[in-house]
Amino acid sequence: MTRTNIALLVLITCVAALPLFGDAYALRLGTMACMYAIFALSWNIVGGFAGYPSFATAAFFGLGAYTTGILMNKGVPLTLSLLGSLVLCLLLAAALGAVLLRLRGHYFAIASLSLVEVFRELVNNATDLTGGGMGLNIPLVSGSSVLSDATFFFYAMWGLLLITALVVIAVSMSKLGFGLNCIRQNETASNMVGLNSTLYKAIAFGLSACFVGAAGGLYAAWVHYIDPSDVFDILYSVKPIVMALMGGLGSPLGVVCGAFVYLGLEEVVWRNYIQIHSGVLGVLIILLLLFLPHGLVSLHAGKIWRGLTGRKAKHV
Amino acid sequence: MLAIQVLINALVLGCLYACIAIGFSLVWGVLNVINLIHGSFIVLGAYLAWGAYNSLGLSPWYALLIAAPAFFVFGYLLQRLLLNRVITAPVLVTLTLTFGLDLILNNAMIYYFKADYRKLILNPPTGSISIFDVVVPVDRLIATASALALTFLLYLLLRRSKVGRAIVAVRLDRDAAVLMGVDVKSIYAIAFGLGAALAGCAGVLMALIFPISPLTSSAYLGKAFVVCVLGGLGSVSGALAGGILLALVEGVGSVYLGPAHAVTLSFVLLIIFLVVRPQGLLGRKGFE
Amino acid sequence: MPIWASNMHNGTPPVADHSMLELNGICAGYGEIQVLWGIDMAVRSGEITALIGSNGAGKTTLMRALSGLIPLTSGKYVSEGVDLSKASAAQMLAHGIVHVPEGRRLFGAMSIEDNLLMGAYSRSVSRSELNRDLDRVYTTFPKLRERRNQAAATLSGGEQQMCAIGRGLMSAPRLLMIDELSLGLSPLLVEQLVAALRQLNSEGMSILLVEQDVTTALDLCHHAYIMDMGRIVRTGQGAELLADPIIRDAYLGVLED
Amino acid sequence: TSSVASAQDVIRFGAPLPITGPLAPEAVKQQQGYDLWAEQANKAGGIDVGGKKYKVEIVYSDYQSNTPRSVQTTEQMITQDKVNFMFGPFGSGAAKAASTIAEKYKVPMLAATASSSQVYDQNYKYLFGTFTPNDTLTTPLTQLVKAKAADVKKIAILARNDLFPLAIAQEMEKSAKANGLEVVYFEKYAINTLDHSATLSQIKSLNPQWVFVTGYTNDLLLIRKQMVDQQMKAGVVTMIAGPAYQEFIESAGQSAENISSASWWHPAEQYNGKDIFGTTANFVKLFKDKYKLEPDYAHASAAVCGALFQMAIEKAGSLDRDKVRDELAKMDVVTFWGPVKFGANGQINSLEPPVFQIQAGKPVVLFPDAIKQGEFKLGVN
Amino acid sequence: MSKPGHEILHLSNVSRHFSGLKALSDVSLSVNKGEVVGLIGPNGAGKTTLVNTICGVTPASSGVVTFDGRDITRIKTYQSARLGLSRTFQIVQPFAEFSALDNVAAAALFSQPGESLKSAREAARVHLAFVGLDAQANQSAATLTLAMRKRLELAKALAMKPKLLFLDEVNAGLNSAEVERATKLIHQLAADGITIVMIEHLMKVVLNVCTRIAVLHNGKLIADGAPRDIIKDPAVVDAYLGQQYAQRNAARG
Ligand SMILES: Nc1ncnc2c1ncn2[C@@H]1O[C@H](COP(=O)(O)OP(=O)(O)OP(=O)(O)O)[C@@H](O)[C@H]1O
Ligand SMILES: Nc1ncnc2c1ncn2[C@@H]1O[C@H](COP(=O)(O)OP(=O)(O)OP(=O)(O)O)[C@@H](O)[C@H]1O
Ligand SMILES: [Mg+2]
Ligand SMILES: [Mg+2]
Repeated sequence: MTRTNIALLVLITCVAALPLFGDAYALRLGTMACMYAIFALSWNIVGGFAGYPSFATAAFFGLGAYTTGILMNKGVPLTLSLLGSLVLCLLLAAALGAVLLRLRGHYFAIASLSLVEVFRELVNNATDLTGGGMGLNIPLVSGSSVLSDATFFFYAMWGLLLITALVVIAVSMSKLGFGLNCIRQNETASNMVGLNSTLYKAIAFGLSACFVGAAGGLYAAWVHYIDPSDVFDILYSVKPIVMALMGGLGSPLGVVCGAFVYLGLEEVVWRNYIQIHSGVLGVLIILLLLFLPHGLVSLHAGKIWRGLTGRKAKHV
Repeated sequence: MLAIQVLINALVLGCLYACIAIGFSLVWGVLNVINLIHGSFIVLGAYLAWGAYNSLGLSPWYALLIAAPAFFVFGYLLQRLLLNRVITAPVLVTLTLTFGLDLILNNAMIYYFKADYRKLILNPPTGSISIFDVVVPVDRLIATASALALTFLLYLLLRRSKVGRAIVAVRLDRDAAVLMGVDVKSIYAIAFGLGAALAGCAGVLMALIFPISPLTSSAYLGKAFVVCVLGGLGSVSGALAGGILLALVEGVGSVYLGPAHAVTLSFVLLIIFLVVRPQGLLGRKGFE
Repeated sequence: MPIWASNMHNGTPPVADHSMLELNGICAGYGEIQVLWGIDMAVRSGEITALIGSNGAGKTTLMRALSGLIPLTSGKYVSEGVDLSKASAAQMLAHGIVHVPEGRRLFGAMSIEDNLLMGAYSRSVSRSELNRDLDRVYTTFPKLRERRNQAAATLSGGEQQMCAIGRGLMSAPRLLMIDELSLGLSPLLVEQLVAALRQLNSEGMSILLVEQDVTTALDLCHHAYIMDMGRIVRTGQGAELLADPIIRDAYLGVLED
Repeated sequence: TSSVASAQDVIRFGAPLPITGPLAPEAVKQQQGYDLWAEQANKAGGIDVGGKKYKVEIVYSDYQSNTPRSVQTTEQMITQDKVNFMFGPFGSGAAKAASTIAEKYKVPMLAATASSSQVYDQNYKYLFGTFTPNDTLTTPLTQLVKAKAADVKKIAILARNDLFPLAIAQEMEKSAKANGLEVVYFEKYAINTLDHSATLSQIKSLNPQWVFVTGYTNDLLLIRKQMVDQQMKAGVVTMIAGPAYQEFIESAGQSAENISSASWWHPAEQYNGKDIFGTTANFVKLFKDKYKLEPDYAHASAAVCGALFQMAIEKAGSLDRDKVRDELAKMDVVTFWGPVKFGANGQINSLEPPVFQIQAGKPVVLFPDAIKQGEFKLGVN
Repeated sequence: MSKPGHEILHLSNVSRHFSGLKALSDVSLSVNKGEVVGLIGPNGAGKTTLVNTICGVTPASSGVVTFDGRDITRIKTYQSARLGLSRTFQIVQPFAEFSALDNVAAAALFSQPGESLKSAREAARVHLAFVGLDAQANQSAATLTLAMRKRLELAKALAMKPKLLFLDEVNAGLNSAEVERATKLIHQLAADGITIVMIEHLMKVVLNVCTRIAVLHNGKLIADGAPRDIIKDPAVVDAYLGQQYAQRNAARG
């Protein structure tokens, strides 16, 4: 295992200590942070390793949320419902991936983005099952205190993050990870050396969707009420990408750091600049892109200087 | 009768969609940048028309003459000073950059104009023409005509002019274009400026028809996406074809399936198009 | 009337010993990697000059430096009395120095004709003059006329090479630099190209070419430079080098055709 | 978020608002209502709690029109900003989601803009709302139309696919059917719809005498304009909530004429309240002085929420959340908003919402008879 | 060397169009095990397209391709690679960010089922050494010169343990001495029993290594036979070699 992967696991382990220090609100933030870290890590499988800029995170997040929500309303216990979300997203994404991942670059980005729209409208119009625009209530797991409830969901999300991280690390060291890397660099050549790129991409897309789906399910159980425009919010797709860029594309440690740093920034800005917080966030994103183009992971190396001066080997 | 009415509606609306999409398509096709700020540019253009009409009494036709150069300069500078720094970076970087820019511009508009809706009401109103039972609003007709004119101008520029060819060349192979003596940075800036100018003009025209608010920017952006893919990236005539196709699908879909499904339908169509014919209706094969 | 003379000196052939290029101690490279270590070289007006050397010697790098694609780290680069050491690609082009790069670098989605027109991008000439020049390229490479509206990316390797050279010619160069002239071309086409270059040269155009087929190169050129490890190791007249046993050993091999 | 005065003599209220995002216009209205109340309360020295005066301080935050954020910010206000009481976020969806947090922490929450019964059917103890159920708007409307326009037989209903607009459209469908009208068209439109021309052409071809549309102000403005463009005429055109808002009337101009609507409150009402604002007329005057515009029901509901909290706290004589909650549950009082009494589920059940119509550019109340200002006019061109 | 009846590749009436353009028309060709077939023809004749069609990159519009007795007309690219068909690209296609070593390792890894990354890298070293790139093993492919990338292509193709190897202009851009070295490599491969189809414009190489030559022109097969006969074939001279070449050749005897 590489040093950065070990660092990633250490980082995640440290996060587990949060309930020792924080109140319920801190736990809520922690839960959100874990959730976004799951998104960013998942996105990294298809966006970072395979180089396909996916905007489908929100689609599978929403799908997972609704699957769990509906199952729980039918009396299925939480864990089973989550498993249901996970498996459904895995299979559906793999199937869709086999078709959509024939597209490259921007075209794929748009197709994955439209998935969000299509899923949202489908859920919106399947009123009998999902409540449509009226939203869906998820039964309260009653009887627990505020803090124990918060702690439960925090650890549940954290656990999911840990599993995601382990899977991502395993992928990065495996033949699958190597293959995805090949696909990113040159797909024609990948096929030519005997790599079944359709299969690999489908697996990658499935993997990148299943944990997001499970996180969606957990989220639904946590907030008790979901509606289509909330869980199929395109920002769930955009933010993981910003996080991954901030942290450093392709590096699991980087994207998790990116997620934490981004959420921290967002929280601080949101609290302090009520009227102009999104503008301030925009400024921060731009500054980061301009001055840290290779993400936070580049900080440790001497690359910062290059990043600042923009001096790069020019290859024609 | 209903069928004819829906058809006419779709034709007119399709031209408006094309107008919304064309600058976006240009920037995407040429700079390879998905310009998320496009929707906000359109809204800004609409505010410009609204302001010019309400405070200066300037009719939207004159506002077009102001919007085009003003937005061109704005876009030009934005590209020169900011986007050019990351233009060679991967797709996602430029996308995120425009995302950040959009956050800023949209927030600024909300802050300055507030989020409530405004409406540009021409006095006297232009009304509608009706032939037999088919009705066409005059303002839409005018906007359509202007949209067609703008589209045609852009087409000429790209196809016939040297700058147009340079724009395409830069998009295809930056370094080779340098070898041809093209000043890449300024071509980028010109293309982005053109995109912005088209967005601004589209905004002026939209102000005649749709309520104005910073919040509509995402709806415009969504349409631009779909039209652009349906029609073919960077293709001017494609944008027109894509716009009309989208409007037709939406119109027919909303009559037969209900308006809520019209949107779903358009996105399903989009995905199908992407998978079977990524180059779009009129896009040329071999692109990307 | 010279064919490619749109901006040549009133049709009178330039004085033969006048230097088109004069390089003095040129160094260049990519980032931290230095590739060229002090190149001294002269390309005389109206001559064909060949640059040969083994793979990785730095020929392509030198051409890139000469056309302004990569900056010089040191050295002096003068062309006809004008110092171009710091000039940009556009300035080089304005000076009449045109580079047909290795790997063709065509505009893939553009038609052949648009590619050719791009070659004339930095010239300010009338449309009719452009058409005349286009016609000449098409006469030199009839295949291109046949396919004028086909996207360049879908051309075969050889067709792309023709298009690239055609594009270079459209810039009305005074010095045409061609990297890997015969790469991937059929023998017949190489023959035709060589003839075309001779013709161009006889009309006064200076040519600097990189060519792996040493026999063809030395046969064609007036003057040749041999590069190794980023340095010029030998220079002389083509025929003279062809007879040099050391050269024969290193570059010609024993395969006979 | 806010300047912290000495913590002793301040009561802090949390108000999550959708300051950015699609609901932003609503945030402005709510904030204006809350601010007006806070200003009045503080001008009078503050809220009297067992003889001691407490200043009112409202902590605002932006939940970006995003329901999860509204939940997050509610929790943040309760645990971090230590607010004493909560106002609900805008609309039914967010109020419903955020109320679970208030319930968990046992903080009384007054929702100013949540009408759908689904919000209250969770039987939470700490949630109260000042909007009556949706059918209290549609029933009087239908009856009025039945009474005044006997030839209205066919109705077309077009609703935004969103919690509140959809719920109210469904109520309309029910009450239309109950009153013997034929519903010839009932469809939802997607949230970001940019153009309605095909839908309207279809409705036109069905020749309904009553067109009933729900949506946000921008939707309604757009639909109204396209109706005019399509030269669509109908005996009755009802839009909810558009005509209740001044900005709709202004932007729609001539085309707003004769459009009918119903809402929970109207400035023409004439209540004589026990709350800090007293009469409805006084509230309208104070509001106009401060903001130079005519208040609508959204402004008023926000203000009355503050006034209700004030009354409950003063009556409880304590800041204890449970005591204040009990006072709210027991409340039975007249305010400038109307008589206030909450049902067992927390939703108000004492209001009789007015029906009104735009006539000569002004909203004119048609029902209830007590405050009636004019007669129902037929024909919308 | 060729054993009749031991046919490894067979094309019957293969055609391929690109929207109107007929890049290949009715090409029938067979290759026997152990042969080194030269495929020549003017630029744009359809040579690369032929290889692409056989490997499944641009499947045939009509016609049948069989490999080792198996119909592979509609095969996916990656499947053909696993069957033992490998090729080099005329326009080189490296994994630009990978080191030369990983480039070759990828080929070894994915073409053989059950290969591990570690053993693939070991195998890659051998192949890199074979093409003389061992010194550049850890250099990223983007920084290699064109000639090196060509050799890298060859190493990748070899790492796939091919039965049938297509070489698309591997010698282009090499100088004579290097061509000579490459020729030796090809001889060695042929000696190892790999069947080779090479596309080449350097006639001296073609004549030196090929046991048979097939000539394409405008998508049609215009000649197929022994090298000696082919270079005298007037149709080939006209379309491809040129009169000058023919004269020189004749002069040499
Ligand atoms: N973009 C680059 N970044 C770093 N090093 C490079 C780059 N391009 C080339 N090099 C190195 O520079 C040296 C010279 O390369 P160059 O391409 O100039 O050689 P060449 O003489 O043209 O060879 P060939 O005959 O193969 O074309 C080589 O060692 C090569 O590895
Ligand atoms: N994807 C494509 N779309 C359209 N035309 C194509 C495509 N690929 C190849 N062609 C055309 O098919 C013909 C054959 O091309 P091919 O690349 O096979 O030639 P080739 O024989 O390999 O030539 P060269 O020796 O120059 O490499 C050419 O005219 C080329 O323009
Ligand atoms: Mg070279
Ligand atoms: Mg070829």
